[in-house]
Amino acid sequence: MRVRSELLADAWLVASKDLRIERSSRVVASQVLPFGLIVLILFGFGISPDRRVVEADRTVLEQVAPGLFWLTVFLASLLALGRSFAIESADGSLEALRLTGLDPGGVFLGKSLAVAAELLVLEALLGAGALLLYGAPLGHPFLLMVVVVAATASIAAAGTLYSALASGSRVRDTLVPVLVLPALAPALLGATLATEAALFGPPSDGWPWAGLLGAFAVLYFGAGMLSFGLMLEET
Amino acid sequence: MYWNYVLIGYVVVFGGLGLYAVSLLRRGRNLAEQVEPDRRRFLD
Amino acid sequence: MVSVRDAVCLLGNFPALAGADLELESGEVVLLEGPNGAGKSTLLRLCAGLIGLRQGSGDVLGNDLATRGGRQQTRRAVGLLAHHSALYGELTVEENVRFWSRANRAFDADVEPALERLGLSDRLRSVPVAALSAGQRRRTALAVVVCRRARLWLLDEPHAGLDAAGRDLVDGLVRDAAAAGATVLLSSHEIDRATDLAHRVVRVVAGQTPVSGGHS
Amino acid sequence: MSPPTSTGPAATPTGSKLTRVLGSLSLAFLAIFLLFGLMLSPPEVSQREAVRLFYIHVPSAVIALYLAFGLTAVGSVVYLRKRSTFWDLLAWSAAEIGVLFCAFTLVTGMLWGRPTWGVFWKWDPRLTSTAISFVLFIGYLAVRQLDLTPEARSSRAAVLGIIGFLNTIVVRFSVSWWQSLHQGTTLNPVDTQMDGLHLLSFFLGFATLALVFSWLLVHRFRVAWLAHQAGEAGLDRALAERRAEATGRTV
Repeated sequence: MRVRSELLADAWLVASKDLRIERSSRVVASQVLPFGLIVLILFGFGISPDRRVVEADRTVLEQVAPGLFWLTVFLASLLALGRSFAIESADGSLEALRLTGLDPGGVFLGKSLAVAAELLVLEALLGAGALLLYGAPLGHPFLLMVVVVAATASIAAAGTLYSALASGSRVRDTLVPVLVLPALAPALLGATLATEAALFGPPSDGWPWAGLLGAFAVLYFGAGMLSFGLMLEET
Repeated sequence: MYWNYVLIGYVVVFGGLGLYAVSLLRRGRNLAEQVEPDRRRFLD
Repeated sequence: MVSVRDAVCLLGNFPALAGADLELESGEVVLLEGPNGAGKSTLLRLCAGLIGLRQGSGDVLGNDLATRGGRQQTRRAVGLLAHHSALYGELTVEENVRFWSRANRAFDADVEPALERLGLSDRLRSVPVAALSAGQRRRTALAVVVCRRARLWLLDEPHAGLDAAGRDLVDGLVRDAAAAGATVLLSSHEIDRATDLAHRVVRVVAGQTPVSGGHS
Repeated sequence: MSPPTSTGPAATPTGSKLTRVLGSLSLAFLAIFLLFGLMLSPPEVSQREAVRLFYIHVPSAVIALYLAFGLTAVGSVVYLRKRSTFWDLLAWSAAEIGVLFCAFTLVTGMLWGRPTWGVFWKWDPRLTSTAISFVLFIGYLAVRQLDLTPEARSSRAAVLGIIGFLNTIVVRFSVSWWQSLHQGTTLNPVDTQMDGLHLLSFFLGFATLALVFSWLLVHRFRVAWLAHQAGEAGLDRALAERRAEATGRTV
């Protein structure tokens, strides 16, 4: 039990440090959020917002809104992840973290939780934007909440793991999307379909996908906590 | 029309395998010149 | 304390250390001297457990540098002032020192005296590190090292970027640490100053430590 | 362990008795397969002549996704536990050939789809998940080229090799599930009933590609081993130069 609480304490130390940096620099708020917003708007342009599908009497945009929303979050998360590792590589902090007594699993947990927290705020604002712009109804809030949490955890954990994999390299910024996006494909699928079910029903279609998202998040949190030390070990 | 697709497929796959095999043998030959005989374990 | 024999360390494909030896006794202050690119920083990083050995052997504070576990133990035990200060520009001086001292499992109570000792306890404590001068940044990084209360101090160019008062401050810290029983290994281009400070000089040339170079 | 000259003057450095046996078997099977696949096997009821593409499409997919990437995952696990260069290089070799077979799966899948479905691309689970894993393992090959120390490259690639394989399974599963919601029964090669010559040709295709895969794997591994050894020799030279620097002499 002592080991466990130490891990959580380490995670909290790192996460609160990252969030404090965000509070004073506001990079995610002032850059990543507007990026997400513009992507959301441009998707609308790309899809001809008012075209209707006769059978469902829903606009095309309404129908694809869940997918577009999550795709926007995925793209924005790449920037948030880049930022999360840019603050460590700016002045050699990643190496200094190796010199500390911090549990590497805790560092991983802390960094991914900070990213997750930032993403949750981003999703709340983008989600409100999507509801207004795309005009999707809010069907089953509880399922939606579960999906949002599970999908965010998946993105944050997988994203942090792959960012760590590429960290210390000069090509980190270009390599991370190539690794993260295909890896997250099942999460995008699950999040989109579960959100669709949460908005338009029936929710019973969404729960299995929420389960897949949960399992995916657990896989990546486990893998990240086990391997983070290894990836910090050698650079 | 079916045959066109079939033939393209076979040429791409087996031609691709052939090209890759040739490139592997070349790479091996070039590298072998840089390696002393006593370092060539796993080569037979 | 420290015993490195015939160490070969690689930086990528380059043998930065090509057979270096180093013996440090408890309480010693030793200066690494040599031209740029001689391998001083690599030797310090080896002693910090940051890089692996390709050949040779190394023992720091009873930990074997050839093993992962040994290097990990070493990293937790030493205090390294590296080339990079490892400070977060967005956080204030105090926030940085507090974060690193917690991460290093140091005592919170040591933060205040360290800030004071390095002249960071007044206005500067609440200034974001990004707004500091190079010298002030170096002093903040030193405050982090001081908080660690390590038995082995590894200082890579601690005098660089500091004014005369700052350099005196560094010398004072090193003397105090040695007096308290710590061992200090440092590199410096301030040869006269550092030679006065050190009990012994180890010369590093092309990744090696020729025996003839020592004088006291 | 025998000196390289024993493989004969004309032999390539990465060739040996093993590869000669595998190579001849591959060529023999290839000839038989081409005979059956392109000539003896009759057109199938629903796929017509396109069934001939299916003989190489499905084996490439299975070999790439499960055999090659599975081998990468196993090699990665063993590497991380034992730090053995052998398994590290084997994992790398399998991944590279796996990516090649993935590309074949995509090409033959699309060529099969055009006459059968009328379009090059359909969101068929096998094709879609192969495309995703293809990109993921291209990422693996990129990690092998990172500008880090060789140890860091190897251990990070090993982490990716294991997770990438697990992820491949999750992708395959989720894409199938997704497709089962959307489409009822589209023509899927595995569902079609095959008999006699079709089945024989299919197994011949499988055997041929598996043999070619193992022949390539042995050669690729040996190339990787030679490259590793050339790197080590280069380091020894660099070390000697660095040592000579101290005394002011050059080598």
